[in-house]
This record gives sequence, structure tokens and C-alpha cells, in this order.
Amino acid sequence: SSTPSTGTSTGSQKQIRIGAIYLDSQGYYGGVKAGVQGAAKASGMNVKFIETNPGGDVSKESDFMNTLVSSGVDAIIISAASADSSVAAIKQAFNAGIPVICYNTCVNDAATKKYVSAYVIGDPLKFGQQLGEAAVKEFTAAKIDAPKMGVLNCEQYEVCKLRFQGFKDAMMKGLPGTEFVANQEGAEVDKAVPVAEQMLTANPDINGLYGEAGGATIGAYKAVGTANKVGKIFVFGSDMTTEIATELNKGDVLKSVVDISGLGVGKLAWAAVEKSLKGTKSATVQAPITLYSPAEAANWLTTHADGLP
Amino acid sequence: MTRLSSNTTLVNVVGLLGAIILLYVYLSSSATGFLNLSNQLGLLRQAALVGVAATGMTLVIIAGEIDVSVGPAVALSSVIVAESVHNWGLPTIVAIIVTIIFAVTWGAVAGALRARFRVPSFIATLGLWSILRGIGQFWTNAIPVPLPDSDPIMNVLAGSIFGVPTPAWGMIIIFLVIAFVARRTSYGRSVFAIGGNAAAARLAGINVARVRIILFATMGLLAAISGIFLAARLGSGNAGAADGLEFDVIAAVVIGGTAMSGGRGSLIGTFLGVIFITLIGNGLVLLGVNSFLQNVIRGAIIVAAVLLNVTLSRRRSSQSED
Amino acid sequence: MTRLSSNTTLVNVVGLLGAIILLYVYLSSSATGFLNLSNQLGLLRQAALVGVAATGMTLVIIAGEIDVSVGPAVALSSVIVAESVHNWGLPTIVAIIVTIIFAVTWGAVAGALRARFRVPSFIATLGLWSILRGIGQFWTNAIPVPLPDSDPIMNVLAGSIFGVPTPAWGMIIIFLVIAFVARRTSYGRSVFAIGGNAAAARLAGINVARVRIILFATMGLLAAISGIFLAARLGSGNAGAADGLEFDVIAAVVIGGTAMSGGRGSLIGTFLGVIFITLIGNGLVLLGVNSFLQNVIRGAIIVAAVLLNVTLSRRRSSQSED
Amino acid sequence: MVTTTDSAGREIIAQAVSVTRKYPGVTALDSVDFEIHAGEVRALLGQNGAGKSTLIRLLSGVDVPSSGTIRIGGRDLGTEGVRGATERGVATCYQELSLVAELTVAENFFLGRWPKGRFGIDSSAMINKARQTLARLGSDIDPTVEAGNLTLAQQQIVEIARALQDEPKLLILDEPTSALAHAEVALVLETVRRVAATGVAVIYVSHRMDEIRQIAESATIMRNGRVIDTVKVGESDTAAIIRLMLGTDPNAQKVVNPTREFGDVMLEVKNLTVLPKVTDVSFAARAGEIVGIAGLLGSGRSELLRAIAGFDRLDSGTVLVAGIAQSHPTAKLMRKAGIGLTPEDRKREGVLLNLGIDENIVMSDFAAVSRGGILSSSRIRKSAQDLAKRFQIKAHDLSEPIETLSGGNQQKAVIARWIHAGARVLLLDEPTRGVDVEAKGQIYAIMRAVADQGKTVVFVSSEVEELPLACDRVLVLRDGAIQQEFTAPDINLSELLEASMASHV
Ligand SMILES: Nc1ncnc2c1ncn2[C@@H]1O[C@H](COP(=O)(O)OP(=O)(O)OP(=O)(O)O)[C@@H](O)[C@H]1O
Ligand SMILES: Nc1ncnc2c1ncn2[C@@H]1O[C@H](COP(=O)(O)OP(=O)(O)OP(=O)(O)O)[C@@H](O)[C@H]1O
Ligand SMILES: [Mg+2]
Ligand SMILES: [Mg+2]
Repeated sequence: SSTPSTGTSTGSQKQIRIGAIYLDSQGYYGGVKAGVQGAAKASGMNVKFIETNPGGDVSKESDFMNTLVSSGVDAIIISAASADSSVAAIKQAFNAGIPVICYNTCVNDAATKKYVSAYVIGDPLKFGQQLGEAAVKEFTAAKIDAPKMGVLNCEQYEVCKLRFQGFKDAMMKGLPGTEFVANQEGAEVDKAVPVAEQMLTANPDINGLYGEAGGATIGAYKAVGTANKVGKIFVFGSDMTTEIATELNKGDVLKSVVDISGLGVGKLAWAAVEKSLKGTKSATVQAPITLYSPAEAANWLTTHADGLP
Repeated sequence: MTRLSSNTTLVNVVGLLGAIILLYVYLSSSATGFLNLSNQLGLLRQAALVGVAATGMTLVIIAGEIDVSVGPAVALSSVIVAESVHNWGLPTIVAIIVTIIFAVTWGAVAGALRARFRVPSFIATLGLWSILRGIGQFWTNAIPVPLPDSDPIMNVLAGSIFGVPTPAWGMIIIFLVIAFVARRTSYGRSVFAIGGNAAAARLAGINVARVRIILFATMGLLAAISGIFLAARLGSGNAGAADGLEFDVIAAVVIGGTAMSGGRGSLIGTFLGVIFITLIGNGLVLLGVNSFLQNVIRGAIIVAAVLLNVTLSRRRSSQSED
Repeated sequence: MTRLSSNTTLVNVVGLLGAIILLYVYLSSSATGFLNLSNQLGLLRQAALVGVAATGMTLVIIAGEIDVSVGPAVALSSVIVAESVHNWGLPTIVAIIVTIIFAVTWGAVAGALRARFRVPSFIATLGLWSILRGIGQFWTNAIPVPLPDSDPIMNVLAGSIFGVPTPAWGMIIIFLVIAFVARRTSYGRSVFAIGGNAAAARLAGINVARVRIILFATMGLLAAISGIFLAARLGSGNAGAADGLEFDVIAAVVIGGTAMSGGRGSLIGTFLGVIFITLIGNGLVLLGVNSFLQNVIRGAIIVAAVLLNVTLSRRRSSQSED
Repeated sequence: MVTTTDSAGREIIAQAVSVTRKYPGVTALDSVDFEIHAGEVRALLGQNGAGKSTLIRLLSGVDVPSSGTIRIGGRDLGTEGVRGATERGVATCYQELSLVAELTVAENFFLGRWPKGRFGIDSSAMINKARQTLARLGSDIDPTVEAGNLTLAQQQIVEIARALQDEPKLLILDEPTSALAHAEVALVLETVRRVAATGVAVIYVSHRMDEIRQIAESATIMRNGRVIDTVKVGESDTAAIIRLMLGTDPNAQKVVNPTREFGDVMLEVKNLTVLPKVTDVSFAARAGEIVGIAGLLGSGRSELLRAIAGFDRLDSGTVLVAGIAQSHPTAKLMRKAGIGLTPEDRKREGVLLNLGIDENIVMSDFAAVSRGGILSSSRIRKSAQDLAKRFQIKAHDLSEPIETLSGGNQQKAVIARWIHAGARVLLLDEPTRGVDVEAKGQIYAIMRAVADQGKTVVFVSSEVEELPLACDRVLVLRDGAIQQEFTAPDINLSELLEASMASHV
């Protein structure tokens, strides 16, 4: 028995139309979608989602925003494709009086302050930083004070660059001898696996691999297995999925995984939507960044039985 | 004159018009906000990105060729214009000219590969597709290159003239120009002649190689124009933008009744094709269809439209087997 | 019999072998770890993903057609096999059969669109490209579908037999089978005949429509095989996998000397083409080249290779203009 | 100084001076000297591959010589190409039809040099001029229809009219009549005569001696890329000219032996209709018999054959093969029943240029040269060699691509294909089109040899004069039905022609 929402009679509820823009077609956004839609349903309102997926392309994002704004949706939740290039799109919604709720990524600070009514932030710098700190701990425990690191990146997306920045900063701070010897693209798992294998071939002295996204993480630990370096190379990964949690549970290769729960972000985003519908701005909402160690993997698997991150 | 394949074109144009009207009727009743003026103007703006390139692509396909490099060409053009202003400090108008020169040059190179060295255009432009995308991303590190906020030319390009979005004006003018070129100039008729029978065109003294080079250089020019509009609209140059644009452009052209085998096609058909697929895209979003499912529907519609075209035009022409 | 365009093929094969040897010499000296056994085996494993589909694509292109739907077809196949095991609880072997049936069916549908309804194969498979990718993503919500860790069949498919990766065995066997089919069966010769002159082939009593349907159904079968290997290797079915695979597959085939205009080509050429582009990809990563720059280089190499092929084969054959 | 007149004082329009043109592997022209004067009609004769078309391509600027010079209007053509030659008054109808099917007749008329008006291309001027020029040739073809919708004969006339429209000084016609029936041939010949009378030089290539006698004053005879001789047509008999072309004595052509015994009815066609051209055709042909089918161009002979072979759908009627009825013949069924068709357009529908000669022969029945579903090289070689020998296909290596063969030998290979498939009924559509004299004789002989083995041959030809040479019986197709029948030896040319044309005259 939820509290009746404002301004709607229980009998024939006015339909609320929400525009939802998912950054690209990664599973993470499946989690967000489930989170936001689940929360909307639980709220008891009559909500219709108009959703789109511009595949990380700002030009498509701009088209979609245009469509959403001109069709007069009640609110828009968005993971912006670019800090600077998405400003025009978000401004357009703002000018039309439609509240915009960023999640995961957003536009630059100035524009966020001006045009965005809430930002469910999963700060990518902090995201990388927490994992970097975990890596420092792990290497220190293993008495490696100048680790050689390989990176599997997803740097066609700006957010990944920031993740790396955070990770790198934390490692250089904790272990100034750290050296990043290789950095290759491997956002999708099918590409990440061979690229990681080749990286280990070209740099046999690597001590650790950093996966900036889910696919990259899988590529990294699979390559370590193939190269028979289990126990010699540590993998630090991003984004939990059933597969990654299962691997983490073993604890021999994958040492820690940093994650912002898509479901969690979705719930927070919905909360921000509800607030903004009442006309309140909530500025930034910190989405919890969680660091998982092997010991916590099993728990994740039980609480996420349906596989949605 | 040139009641070019008048029967097929007519059937196709009427069919598309019918489909567009049906879409309008359906969407106005089921998709909230569809008939809003702002949505209609937005539609035009979206149509422009596909439409500008589709004009040139119509000629390319009529000539029996294909260009699959449109998306990366548009993206790189947006990067060039932004870099010219942002990093090289060129005045906007010079930046625009520089962008056009670059794009026309790479288009002409692709054309020369086809015309002089007989590299199939599918391969030449597939290579270009990879090269242009790579150059843009490498150059900018995949980070958007901002344009100054207050640039008056860019503001006009991003805005509206007489209430209609500037890119839509651009698209309409380009359609009129290319339609005129196609029907009323030697160059345009040469394109049809080459697509219909390249050997005969050569024997008649038409400079086939030159026409082919111009075709692809024109594609470069149009990509530059689209790229500049895009940069103006986004306020930045983006190496990753216009992803998969070639899919929509080719789809619009073939839905518009231009034959992949060359020799037949019309700009009016392409125009309707552009409107049709823009409407479908817009409608699917407004109806709240799952975004992955939208891919399925769009794929099915292009196949169905071409299937219909082929079947109708086959009924009317002689049964030439191949 | 059938020393098909033997001169051109020979020039091409020798040229590619030379290029591959040069690459080996260069990479062994400059790319650390290139000559490692594990890297060499890894190379074979990577080659398999491109190679399996490239065998079928060779026949498709020889027949004068094209299939651009390979990437999504492989990805959806990996999803089907994983869903069959994970969600429907089918035994692995049944899941594999189910996957093959699905993939062969959609291939045959594309083939029928081409053969019976004359939808150009580029359009039919472009539509399929969008449809298959959309289905996979819609079905799985773009979340990987995990396979059980301990499945013995999948472990064999992901592992090695006699030290050589299983997918590499698969690729080699498929190459031998298809090369045999191409040269020594009436189906294979019919493919060449249709690519050379479809009208003449029909009048000579060849069932052109059936051959075309089988061609695309075979592409479906090969995509299923690649998808199953991929799922085994990744331990999951991924709707977003094999993005842009069609680029590499088509590139390997045309680098291998198969003519886009149909009628000419060889499986040995394609095999070397697959090795060549896999080496390039491997070398660029080992040398630590920026991943965006890799796109530029790959694009340039495919254009250069085809340019060389076309120029060499033109010198030797009569100057048939088109 | 370059001479620009001949001894009779007539201006030299075009000249080839010791011209050689080499293609990879062939010398198509070997130090050829050639000149033609104003007002002269010169026939260019020679077997397939003698180099006639190559010489023409050089004179019209499409191709350039490997050595030697081409002079048009007294000046070297150099690399000025088609445009240069056109500006100096050379107009050419090429052997391959060179119209763009998707463009209108008027646009084809001005292909590559469309007249400019104030608003782009001036279409009304274009249409008017085209209509006028066509009218001068006595043709009422509508200039606004697409060229692809015209019949082959109409297309040929459009091409000739196009060549004539800007009053050339040299008109080159490369086999303009090989696709035409008699009425149209007469029209073309009349046109040539009229044009020559105005002082235009004409080069005329044809394999038909009777046409040449009607219009040409002199003939240049080529063989193996060389000019052998130039003779006055009026002063040389045909046998002498053919001797020059072949380099040997022509074997006298035998007219059909009238007293023959035929076997059972092998092919029977009852009330066959394929709309719109074929409305009601019935005939029967026996084993051992060669049945000719005469008719004007467009009378529907090709449709008839294609329908019998199952490639076109019947609107009504029945086809019986060896007494077994097929009311809905498909290509597959008819092939099984033993019917083989060789198409009229050899290059476009007959040969597979990218495959070997051997494969071109065995492709009609791969199963016959397979072992357990796998093609056997030795069986292919054996079958192909046997047939090549029987059909006198001149090739030193049967695995070479068939494009290395001359037209006549390609045609023999296409016919051999159906013998390999074990066909009992051979439908030959214009098997002698564009084939030289020697090869024609060989094709007649092949037909006879095949018939003597108890097979049935149906022979369609637009060269009426060859029907009496080859056929036991000739049927005349007109207005969609068989109108008349002639039996050897009473096959009379003029009666045949009259029967074909009856309703048109
Ligand atoms: N483009 C070419 N490439 C290679 N060989 C050629 C080419 N054109 C002609 N030939 C060869 O040159 C020779 C002369 O050919 P040409 O076409 O001039 O003969 P023709 O006398 O016109 O024969 P036909 O009566 O069959 O038309 C032939 O052996 C032919 O195969
Ligand atoms: N589908 C087609 N496309 C183009 N041309 C065609 C087609 N069908 C027939 N023709 C041409 O139209 C002409 C007349 O048609 P048709 O074949 O019915 O007459 P025909 O009596 O067999 O003529 P022919 O004497 O050429 O054999 C033929 O020369 C043929 O080449
Ligand atoms: Mg000739
Ligand atoms: Mg005919």
C-alpha cells in the first residue's frame, strides 16, 4: 500500500509519459531499465516509457531528444553520450520545461547545474579510483611494488577515459612505480578476449590487467587462464554480471570488481523523476559505487538471480 | 522529355505517398505528440541528415555504383570543421571551405579508384569507411571538439529560417538542384546512360571515368554539408557520430524505387523514401517500441518495401532474367 | 579440368604468400612474443572466426551475390545456443542442432528473397543484418546469456585437439570441404557458372534459384557454427558480439582474389586472405598501435590489396571494359 | 605530304597506314593498309576473327593501334578518340548494339551530346530532330519511348538513324543486318544506297554475300588480321571471294537429300499458345528429321522454342515428347524428357565465358561425368574430347576458357552440350548467326549427323537461304501460327519469303 501519488485519482489515472535514453546496447542498461520500470510500477502510477538507444551516437541522441521533447513527455531520463556535445539536446528539453534526470553520465558541470533537475551520479573518476585502491592493496600484499599493468579499454566512450584516469591516479599514488605498458580497445567481450591474449603475448612481464567495462573484464581473466598465468597475473574489473560474479567467486584471477548497480541506479532515477514531477530539483544523487571482493561474489549471485546487473 | 521508366516510377511514387498518408493517419491517432508543429519540424530536421546524402546516393546507385562510407564521412567532416575553428583558429567560413575541400578530395580519390583502377566501389568505399572513422577518432581521441558558443554562422545553420530548420532548407534546395541535374543536364543523363549500359555510353564518347569521379566527389561534398550542419547542431565535431547512417541512406534510396542494378531511379522517389523512413523512425520512438525491437522492424520494412518495388516493376517490364 | 583463370589465381596466391612471409619476418623481429607458440595458436583461433564464414562468402561472391549479415548472424547464433541450454534446458547437442536449424532457415529465407523475388542480395541481407541484431538484443536485453561452466561439449569446442584450437580444426575442415565442393561437385561448378553468366546457366539446365537459396542457407549454417564456437569460447551468448565481422570476412575474400563481379575466385586465395588479415590485426595489437589508427591501416590495406589484385589480373586478361 | 585524293580524284576520307593491333596473345591486325574514298561503298569481308571489327574500332577512335597510324580527313587521329573521329565525320554502328535500354530513343540519339537549351537539355528539339531523322529512313518509331521497349530490328534502325543524323562523311556499319529479317534488311540496304549517293563513304561488314552484291562496289577481304585483297564486287564471283576469305577451296554446299526414311514422331506440339506472340501452333517432328522454322523477326519463333523447352509458361496447349504429354512443361521436366535448347544470343545466353570449353560442354549433365556425386576429371575430359572431335571444335586444350574460341566453335560447343545431356530433340535458335561461311557448313553437317542418329532437330534461322540447305521440312510461322509447310526438295526461297511476309505486304 503505497502512498497515493499527487494529483491523480485512483480510478482513471492520468498517464505519465517518460522518455528514457539508454547510452548504448550494453547489458548494464538492461539493469537500469529494469530498475526504473520496476520502481515506476511499484509506485502505482500509470507510466508509459518511450525508450530509445542511440548507441553512443550524439547525432542520434539529438534526434531522439528532439522527438521526445516535441511529443511533450513528462520527464526524460538520460545517460548522456557526451559531456559537451549533449548539452544542446538537454538544453532543448529544459527550454521546453521538461525535467531532465541524468543517470550514469551527464553533461559538463556548468550545464548540469543549469539544465538538469537531478543527476544520479556514478562518478567515473571515483569508480576507477576505488578499483585502483583495491589494486594497490592487492599488489602490496603480494609484495609487488612496481606492477606492470595492461588495460582493456572502452575509450570510444568518454566515461571510460575518466574511469581510467581515476584508476591510474589511485595506483600511481599508492604505488608510484606502477607502469602502464599496454592499452588496447576491448569493450565487447568477443574482441576483448583475443586482444587480451595478444597483450599478454607481447608483454609477458605484465602483473595485472584492468578491464574498464564488463566485456573487457571477461576478456582479461579469460586471457590469463589461456596463458596459464593463474595466480601470477591479477585482474581488476568493472561491472558485475552473472559471469563475472561466478569468476570472482573463484578468487584466483579476478581480484576485485567495481560496480554501480544498474537496478540501483534505475531506482534512484525513478525517485528523482517522481520528485521532479512534483517540481523539486534534487541536484546530484550519489549512486552507490560498490567494490566486490571474491568473498562477496556469492551474495551478489543470490541477490541477482535473474542476471540483471 | 525523359518520361523515365514512367510507369514504374509512378507506381512507386503513388505507393510511397499512400504509405506516408497511412502512417500519418495512424500515428496522429496513436502516437501522442506526433502532430505537434515542433515534432513535424523536428522530423524535417532529422530527414535532412539522411536526405542530403541520399540525393547524391541516388545518382551513385543509378550509375550502378554504391557508397558505404557516408556515416564516417559525415562524422569526419564535423570534426574537420570544428578543428578548423577551435584549434586552427580559422574564421567559420574558411573552416567550411576547408572541410568541403577535404571531403571532395577523398570522394574524388574513391571515385578515381573506381574509375581509373577498377576497384569495385563497394570495396573502395568500404576501405574509406574504416579509414575515415579511424582518422576522426585518432585525431580527436574520440573526444568531441567544441565549437564556440556564439558563432553567428553556426547559429544560423543550427537554427531556423522562416520557422523551418536550416538543414531542411538545405535538403530541399539540394534535392531541387540534383533533380534538375539528373533530368536536364548532360552530366545527369550521362549518369543514367552509364548505369544502363556503360559500354554504349563509352562508345558514344561520354567520359565515363570523369562522370564516376564526379559522382563520388559529390558524395564527399554532400557529406561535408551534412557534417557541417551536424557540427552546428551539436555545437561540436564528433568522430563517432552518424554511426550507421549509410544504412538509412541506402535504404531511403532503394525504398524510393532506384534499382540497385543501375539505370533507373528518381529523386522524387528518394525524397519520399527519406520521408518514409524518417516517419517510421519517429513513429517507433513515439509509440514507445522497445529500442532493440525497432531494429527488427526497420530491417523488415526495408526488405518489404524493396520486395514490393521489385514485384510491381517486374510485372510491368519484360521478364528479363538474370 | 577447370584450371579456372589459373594465371590470375596463381599471381594472387604467390603475392599473398609473399606478403605473409614478409609479415612474418617483420613481426618476428619487431613484435615481442609474436613467434610464441601460444600466439601462433591464438592466431589460428582468431582466424577461425573470420575463416569459417569466409569459405561460404567466397562462394556467395563468386555467384555474384553478397551477404552483409554475417556479424549479427554469428551473434544471434551464439545467443540461440546459450538460451537453448541455459533457459530451455536442452542438452548441448540438441541446442547445437536447434541453432543450426534456425540459422539455415533465415539464410534460406534471404536466399529465397533473392532467388524467387529478385530482391538484390545486398538489400535482403542488409535487412537481415538489422533484424538479426535486433532480435538478439531484444531477446537477451543485451545481457550475455551464460553457458554452464562444466559442459563437456562446449569445453571441447573452446579448447584444443592435439594442441591445436578446436575452431581452427573446424575452419580447416570447412575450407577443405568447401574447396572440394567448389571444384569437384556439380553444385560448386554451378556456382561458378551462375556468377559468370546466370542467364546462360539457366538455359543450360542449371536450377539457378535452388543454387542461390543453398548459397545463403550455407551462410546461415556457417554463421551458426561460428556462433557456437564463439559462445563456447566466451562462455556465453552475446547479442552484441561479432560487430563488424562482415567487414573482415568480405575483406578476406576480396583480398584473396575473388572478383566482386562474380565468376572468379578460389578458396585457397580466401584462406591466405584470412591469414593475411588476421596477421595484420595481431601484429597491430602486438606492436601496440593505437586502436583508432588500426582502423585506418586496415582500411588502407584492403583497398591496396584489391587495387593490386585488380591491376595484376587486368594486365593478364583482355581489357574488357564495363 | 599526305595524299588526300585517289587516282580518280575522289577525296580519301579515312586511311589506315601499316596498322598493327596486338591484344594479349593475339595479333588482331597485322600491318594493315586500308583507305576509303568519298561516295564509295566498301564491303569488309572475312571469317570470324579476321579483324574486321578491330579495324573498325580503330577507324572510329574507340581503340588505338599498337603501331601505325590512322588518318581521318587527312590528319592523324592520334589519341583524339571517339570525339575526335566524330568531329571529323565518322559515324559508326557497332556490332554489339549500343543503345541504353533505360533511356528514350531521342536521348539515345543524342547520347553524350544532348542539345542544350535555356533550361538544361532541350528535350523538344531532341525529340523533333530524332523524329525527322527517323522519318527520313521511313520509320515511324516514337522517339519518346524507352529504347528497351523496341524490338531488336527497331533498335538496329535507331542505331543507323543515329549514325546518320549529323551527316557523316564516313558511315561504318558492322554487321547491321545479322539480327534483321528480310524486310528490314531491304530497308537498311536502301538507306545505305541513298546515303552513298550523297557522297558519303560507307564501310559495310556482313557475312551475307547477297547483300554485299546489292550495294558494294568493292570489297576488302581480310584473313588472320591481314588485308588479303581488295576486289571489284561486280567482277568477282562469290566462290572466288570465299576462296580468298578461307584461303582454301570452299566445299560445295549440298542441298538436302530428298529421299529419307524418318522414325516415329518425337516431338509434337498441339495448339500451343504463349501470349501475345504465339497464338495457336501445332506441328509434329519425327526422329531423324530436321525441321526448319521460318518467319519474320518478332514472329515468335524464339518464344515458341523457349516454351517447348519449358522456359516460358504456356498459356495453353500441350507438348508431347515421344508420345508423352506435358501440359505444364518446366525446364526441368523437359530436360528430363530429352529436349535441349540453344539460345539465339550466344554471347549473352549461350556460353559461360569464365569456364573451360570442357565444362561448357558437360554442364548440361554433371551427373554423367560424376562418380558417386563427385565430378571425375577423367570422365569430363573423355566426354568433352569425344564431342569436340565429333563436332570438329578447334581447340588445342579443352580446359582453356571458352572465350579463346571463335564464335562458330563456341556455337558448336553449345550444341555439343545437349548431345552430352542425351537430348532427343534439339531446338536450335539461330545457331548460325554471326558465324562465318566455313563454320556454317560445319553446323549444317552436325545437324545432319545428329539427325541421322535418330534425333530430331528444330532449326530456326533468319537467313532464309540456308533453310533449304539444311532442312527436310520448313514450317512458316506467321501471325502466331504455322501458316505453311514446305518439304524438301520443294523448298523454294521466294515462296518461303512470300509465306513469311504475306500479311505484311
Ligand atoms: N578486346 C580484345 N581483347 C583481346 N582480343 C581481342 C579483342 N578484340 C578482338 N580480339 C581478337 O582479335 C581478333 C579479331 O577480332 P575481330 O572482332 O576484329 O574479328 P571480326 O573480323 O570482327 O570477327 P566477326 O566476324 O566474328 O565479328 C579475334 O581473334 C579476337 O578474338
Ligand atoms: N525479353 C527480351 N528482351 C529483349 N529482347 C527480346 C526479348 N524477347 C525477345 N527479344 C527480341 O525481340 C525480337 C523478336 O522477338 P522473338 O524472339 O519473339 O522473335 P523471333 O521470331 O524469334 O525473332 P528472331 O528472328 O530474332 O529469332 C528478337 O530478336 C529477340 O531477340
Ligand atoms: Mg566483328
Ligand atoms: Mg528469336
